[in-house]
Amino acid sequence: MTQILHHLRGQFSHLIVPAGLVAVLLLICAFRSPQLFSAVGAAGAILVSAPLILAAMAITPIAMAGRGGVDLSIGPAIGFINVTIVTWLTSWGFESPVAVFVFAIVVGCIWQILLASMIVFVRVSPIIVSLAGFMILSGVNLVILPRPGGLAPDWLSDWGYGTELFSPVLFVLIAAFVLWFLFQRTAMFQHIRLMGADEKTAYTVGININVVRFAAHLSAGVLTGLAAVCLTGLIGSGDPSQGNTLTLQAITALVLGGTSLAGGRGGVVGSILGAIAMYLIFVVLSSFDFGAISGFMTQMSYGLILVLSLLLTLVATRPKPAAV
Amino acid sequence: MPLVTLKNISKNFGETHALRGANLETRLGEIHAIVGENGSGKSTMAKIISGVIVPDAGSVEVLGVHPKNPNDAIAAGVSTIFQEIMLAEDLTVYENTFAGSDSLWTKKYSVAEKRKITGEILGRLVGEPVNPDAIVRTLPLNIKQWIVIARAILNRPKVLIFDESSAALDLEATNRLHDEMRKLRDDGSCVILVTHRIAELVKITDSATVLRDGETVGRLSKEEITEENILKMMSASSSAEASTQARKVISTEQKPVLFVEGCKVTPDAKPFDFKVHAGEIVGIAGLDGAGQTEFLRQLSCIEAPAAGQVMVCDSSVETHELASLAEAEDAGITYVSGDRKLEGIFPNLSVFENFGVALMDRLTRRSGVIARDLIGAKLDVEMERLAIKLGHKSDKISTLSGGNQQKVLIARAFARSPRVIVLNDPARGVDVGTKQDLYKHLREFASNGGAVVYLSSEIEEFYNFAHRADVFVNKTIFASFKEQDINEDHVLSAMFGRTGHIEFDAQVEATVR
Amino acid sequence: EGLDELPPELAAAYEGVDEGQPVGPSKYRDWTPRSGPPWKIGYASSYAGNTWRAEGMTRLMDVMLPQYKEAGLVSEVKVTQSDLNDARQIQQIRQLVDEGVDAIIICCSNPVALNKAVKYAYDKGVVVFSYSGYLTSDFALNASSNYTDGGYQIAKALIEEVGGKGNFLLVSGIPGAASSESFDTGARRALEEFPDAKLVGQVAGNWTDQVAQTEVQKFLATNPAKIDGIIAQGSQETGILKAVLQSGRDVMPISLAGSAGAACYLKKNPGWISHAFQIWPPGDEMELGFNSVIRTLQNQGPKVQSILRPVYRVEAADYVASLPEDCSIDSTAYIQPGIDIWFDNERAAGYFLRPKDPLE
Amino acid sequence: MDMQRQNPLTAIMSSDHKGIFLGGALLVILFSAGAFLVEGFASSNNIRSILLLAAFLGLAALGQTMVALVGGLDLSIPFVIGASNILLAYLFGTGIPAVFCILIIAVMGLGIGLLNAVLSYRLQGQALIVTLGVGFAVVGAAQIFTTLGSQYSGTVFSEVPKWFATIASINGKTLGLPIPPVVIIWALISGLVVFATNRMRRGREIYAIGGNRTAAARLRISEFRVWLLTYGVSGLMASITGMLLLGFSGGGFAGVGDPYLFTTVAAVVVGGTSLLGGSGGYGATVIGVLVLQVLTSLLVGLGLNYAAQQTVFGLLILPMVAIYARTPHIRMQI
Ligand SMILES: Nc1ncnc2c1ncn2[C@@H]1O[C@H](COP(=O)(O)OP(=O)(O)OP(=O)(O)O)[C@@H](O)[C@H]1O
Ligand SMILES: Nc1ncnc2c1ncn2[C@@H]1O[C@H](COP(=O)(O)OP(=O)(O)OP(=O)(O)O)[C@@H](O)[C@H]1O
Ligand SMILES: [Mg+2]
Ligand SMILES: [Mg+2]
Repeated sequence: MTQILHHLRGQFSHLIVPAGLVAVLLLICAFRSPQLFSAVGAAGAILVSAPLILAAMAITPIAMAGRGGVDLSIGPAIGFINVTIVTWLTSWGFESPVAVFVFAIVVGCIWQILLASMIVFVRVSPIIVSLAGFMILSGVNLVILPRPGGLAPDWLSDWGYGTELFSPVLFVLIAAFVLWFLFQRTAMFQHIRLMGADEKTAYTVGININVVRFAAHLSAGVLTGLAAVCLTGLIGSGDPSQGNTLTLQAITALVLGGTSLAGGRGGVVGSILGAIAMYLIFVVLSSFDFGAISGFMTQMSYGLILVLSLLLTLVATRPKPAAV
Repeated sequence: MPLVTLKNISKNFGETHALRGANLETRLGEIHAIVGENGSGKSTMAKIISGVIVPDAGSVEVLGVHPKNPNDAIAAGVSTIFQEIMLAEDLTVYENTFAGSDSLWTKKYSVAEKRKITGEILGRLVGEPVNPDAIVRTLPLNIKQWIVIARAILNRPKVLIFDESSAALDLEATNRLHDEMRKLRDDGSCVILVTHRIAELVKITDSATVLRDGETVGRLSKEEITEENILKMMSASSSAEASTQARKVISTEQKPVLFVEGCKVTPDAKPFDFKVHAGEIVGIAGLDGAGQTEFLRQLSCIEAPAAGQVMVCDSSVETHELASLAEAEDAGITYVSGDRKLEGIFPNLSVFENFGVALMDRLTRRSGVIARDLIGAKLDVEMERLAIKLGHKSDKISTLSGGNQQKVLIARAFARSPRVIVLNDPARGVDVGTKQDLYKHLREFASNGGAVVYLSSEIEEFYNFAHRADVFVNKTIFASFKEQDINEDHVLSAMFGRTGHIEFDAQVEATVR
Repeated sequence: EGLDELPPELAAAYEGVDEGQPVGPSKYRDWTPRSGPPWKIGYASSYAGNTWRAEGMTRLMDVMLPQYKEAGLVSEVKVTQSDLNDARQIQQIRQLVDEGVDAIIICCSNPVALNKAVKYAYDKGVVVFSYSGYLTSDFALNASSNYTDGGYQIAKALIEEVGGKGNFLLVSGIPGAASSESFDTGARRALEEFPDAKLVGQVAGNWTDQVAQTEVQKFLATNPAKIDGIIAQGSQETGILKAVLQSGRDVMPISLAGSAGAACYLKKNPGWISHAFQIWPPGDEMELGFNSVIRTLQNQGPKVQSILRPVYRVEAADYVASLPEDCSIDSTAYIQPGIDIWFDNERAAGYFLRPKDPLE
Repeated sequence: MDMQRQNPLTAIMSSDHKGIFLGGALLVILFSAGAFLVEGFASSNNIRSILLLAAFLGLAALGQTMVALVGGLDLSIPFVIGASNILLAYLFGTGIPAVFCILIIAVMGLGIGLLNAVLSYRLQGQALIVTLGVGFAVVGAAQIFTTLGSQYSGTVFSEVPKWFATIASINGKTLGLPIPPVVIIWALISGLVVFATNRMRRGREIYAIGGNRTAAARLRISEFRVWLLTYGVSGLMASITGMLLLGFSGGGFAGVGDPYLFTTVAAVVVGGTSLLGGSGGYGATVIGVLVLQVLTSLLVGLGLNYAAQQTVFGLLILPMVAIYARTPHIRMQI
């Protein structure tokens, strides 16, 4: 029994800080911003935080797959799907939900396949591939849609109203969680973990690591597509640069969620908690009125909270074992 | 019908010819050894059989297939334990044991099964229970080695390759490993063994292939496998002049250079004293986990002992405490790690840099500029002395064979001109010729007034070499033998905590009488 | 309804308005807030960090707020800032609504992304007013100059100033922000009218002198061709001027629209350019927006979705008159026409169905 | 086992320095293409402006290179640049002698770097986000500081001393030569840094830590000290860049650093320094900086806008890195 407890603690110790952070922030919200706990408030929260939650989920399997893989291109990739939905897809006359979802997911997957191919076949390190991807797509997005505009299909932009708790956004999120949960139970998921923890071991025990890396990227691609649909629903239009800001936010959520960019620790639950924590940080900060210095105050407090939570992670997770 | 046939294999790494027209043939139900000097191509050959490396020329047939990647080989029934221990350190023991046992999408075993089987098999191999949920990073090297072995034998392979798998194991564990090998052989598998432990070879192999500079120089049958034969074939020049060089007699009247009194390796261990004199070579032995590794680290001030203080005596009068690694280094105590990959080499740097980095603190001009010429000169000397084989000094150290990397590390330690050199199993993975070079070198060092503390997992290493051997049992020095008493019987029974038939006075006077 | 009800001289200001800007009848023609006065007002700003926004903030916090508090109309103004992040601005708007503000002022954002948040506010009885840049939502109100016309007039006057031909550089604001895009649309329209006027480049100055300076410097350094004039959105002409001075080129005409630094150069070099424009004096624009919000809350009934004020052109001598002799090119102040010219009660009355002075 | 004498070309291609050679070759090609395609490209004015902008990027990327050598990334660089920029402008306005103002900001930059070091030393693997958090906090605090009690909001104007502006302005002259002093300063610093990292003890320690921290610890190389050194240099160089940018533009603006977030990383990567630590160096980054800057100038000259430039940068990184910094095949790593 104690062994199982110990095992559980080992498995979930990285979640202590993000879960604690979310709990503390919720508590502050209960005083500062109680509307959050109404159905409408919650609906708004889900609506606004969904793109970030999904983006943070999307980069998790890639981070897990090792080689220091941080997908810097996630933001522009979401932006790319967003601008192409409102420009290309609508101009082709495809506006049905099926078309939009299929398009978003397929484009997300194609992009991730491109990244994975560069990593696997050209053997450029993942962070560099994704940096290049970040630059390429942020340029391409501006070429496709030089300024914010365009209109999302009506059914999609209606999501942005967000007063119903059981909204399509919630269902997309639930679908993503369920998909992830199922994926986590496959052998493939174990292979991704193994490859991320030690690629040489995975290779020598006969796992086809190339296929595994593609699988990690494909799962990221699906989530990228879902994130893009939710972002499009939120802003009801296309915006070539909104996606870009998601990159750093998603990585921050990932790290706040206890995933180490150095590999070996973390998971998608942490990323989700991290994303929720980031949303709540902004809710709490917006509940104060800092007047003329409001933006700067937010920026500074946000930075301080980031550093503090990371320091807490250090305290909460076991100290690193002495090197042999 | 041969199981593994390698014909005329050549493999180049850049300008290095690792194998040139090498051959190998093994059959069912035999234990076959591949022997050769460091860098002679043994591991390369093992990797070719396991599909990791595809040769540039020649034909490979393993169990009827031509493996192009590990998967081909594994599917055909090959399991390999590589020289480097392949483990995902951040995952659990059972995940590592069952790594690769599931197919790409579907699972073959449930987690419960995996944990249960892991517990059973490791319990049997290690000889004590191992928690299947432990994170591998927290385990000692020998357990890690066993996990890899467990993984390899899990699926009852037809061809099983051990590339220096006993190097991290102690004597008793090696015997258990040999039992496993024999069992596999008797079940009709073929075991291919790469080892530098000649005794091991003589004891359990049925046939052997000898490599020299990437070429097969011969195949020996069971009767032909003798130390003499193997050594003769391995190197062109016979370097195996068993050295019976006279050693200096150590005067114990003198103050020891390095000593600890009332040392406790762990808080609940029995305290003991330890000293080493100038000119003395002290061997350290013990079974895995008996505390000798920790002791070595404490002696060289990498960690502090649980009790007791490491003392150094400079210029034979003043003694003072050593409190940190820096102080130990300043006092001339140098540690050579047994884990080359983790705490030895800088894989991204050249051989020159790997060597020079240890000398930067003394061979740096007042301006802060490193004296590369002086370092280069030192390296030349050490390369000559230890017969380090390499292309250019500017080549990355990671392109050297394991044994040669080890030699660079030892050279690095000597170059610091220490007073005491503490070595943690330095000959692990080093070929016989080089071992002799190393002993010679250490003996010279000792006769010039240096002191040597030498941990080894092979008792044979101490014969004709150490002035004294201290045997650890249960985190304390259980027995201490002076040089004429060092032999397999004594040391081995002491390692198991038996006093045997020799009289000795445990811990009363733990130095040479 | 709507535009037709405006007095003709006000309706004229809608000439050439940005296609995206809604000018239909407003949804607030007969609308009362959920409570008050005093009202609580939210200010959801998208960006801070340039002198223009700072100047607007100063007018709001130091001049208007005390006035309106005194009059018992406003209890507090709460400011949030989203750093050009739409999702965050949406969250802040919704949060302000949930916290019970009666009206929300928005500045210079993406014209489409906030629409559903605006609808959310409207349904909860909160009016959303965008100043200096419009929102496309039917439930939002907008108050500013006609920036497309501003861009058109400013560009046209500059091209004419250099003889109707030559190479021109366009310095935009923040790409994607409504007012910036409106201006550029107008400026391009003017350029099309002069076949010999060539647009050789466009850079984004983010309405921030330092950004504009860096961008223009980079442009001038890598474009050896002669530049005959720089068409610039306001609040950055000082930076542009400095870039030109640094480049060592002769100073070509640069459109002036309110920055005191560049105006000072004009004062010291009379004849450099013959006129200037006012399209977005920061304090006055803020006051225009705030004043309109209060009127709407007072059930004065705005006639049209967008309250558009005509562009204001000043002759050089008048423009620099208020500057002291020892003015500095480094000044960050603004020359503003003042609310009496910009949006006095008389002018305001034309846009509302039941006008009265809000402070009375 | 046989080692033949290598011919010079293969020696270069197999050495650690091949990135520098290839980058240098690319630089020559790009420059020739520019001179051929864009009128006035090879003019002294254009070269001067390329060098000037390269100097800013180069100075900012110095710290990024050092940090990358130990396997980290310093995301606080753009924020420290911005904070130093507005704070220096603010200090100039207070009447404190200019030299002191500069010293104060330099010390502040160094301090932030050291803080980054202390925090990320314990939080390795999270260094990316630690530095981002520190960056946000610093720039937020700096803006609050300059905003409170003044009309400024993220921007500060004040009289920049003439001599200071000359250092970083395009018309600046060095000893009568028509080269902005900051370019010369950058060249000197580059030479010094390249020498120090290759030939001096503290420099080699960075590589040792980047290669194998445990092994380095056994050789008494203090990882913490190396961390302090690299992040400290990074903070200091970022603040110096921020101050020079004030000289360049004449007005303080917290956002001046923003373009340096990904471009410093891009310069490091294009140069050929691995982001995983242990290999590469500042010499490579200098080449990377020049390549990026010459390319920008070429693209601007060809009439490409910012968006297209970004795309071309991205497209350039991949083949560059693919040529000289490919990860060895997994087979070769076993
Ligand atoms: N990946 C590689 N890249 C470059 N050279 C290599 C590589 N692997 C092996 N070599 C070289 O090939 C030769 C044979 O190496 P191999 O590892 O097979 O030797 P070995 O017989 O196993 O030696 P040891 O007893 O030291 O383990 C050596 O000279 C080594 O330096
Ligand atoms: N990296 C590590 N992290 C945590 N614990 C460790 C580590 N290395 C060793 N230990 C612990 O220290 C103890 C001794 O380990 P080790 O096997 O090195 O002992 P030893 O007496 O030196 O054995 P050997 O005969 O192999 O040299 C073990 O119980 C192990 O749990
Ligand atoms: Mg080997
Ligand atoms: Mg051991």
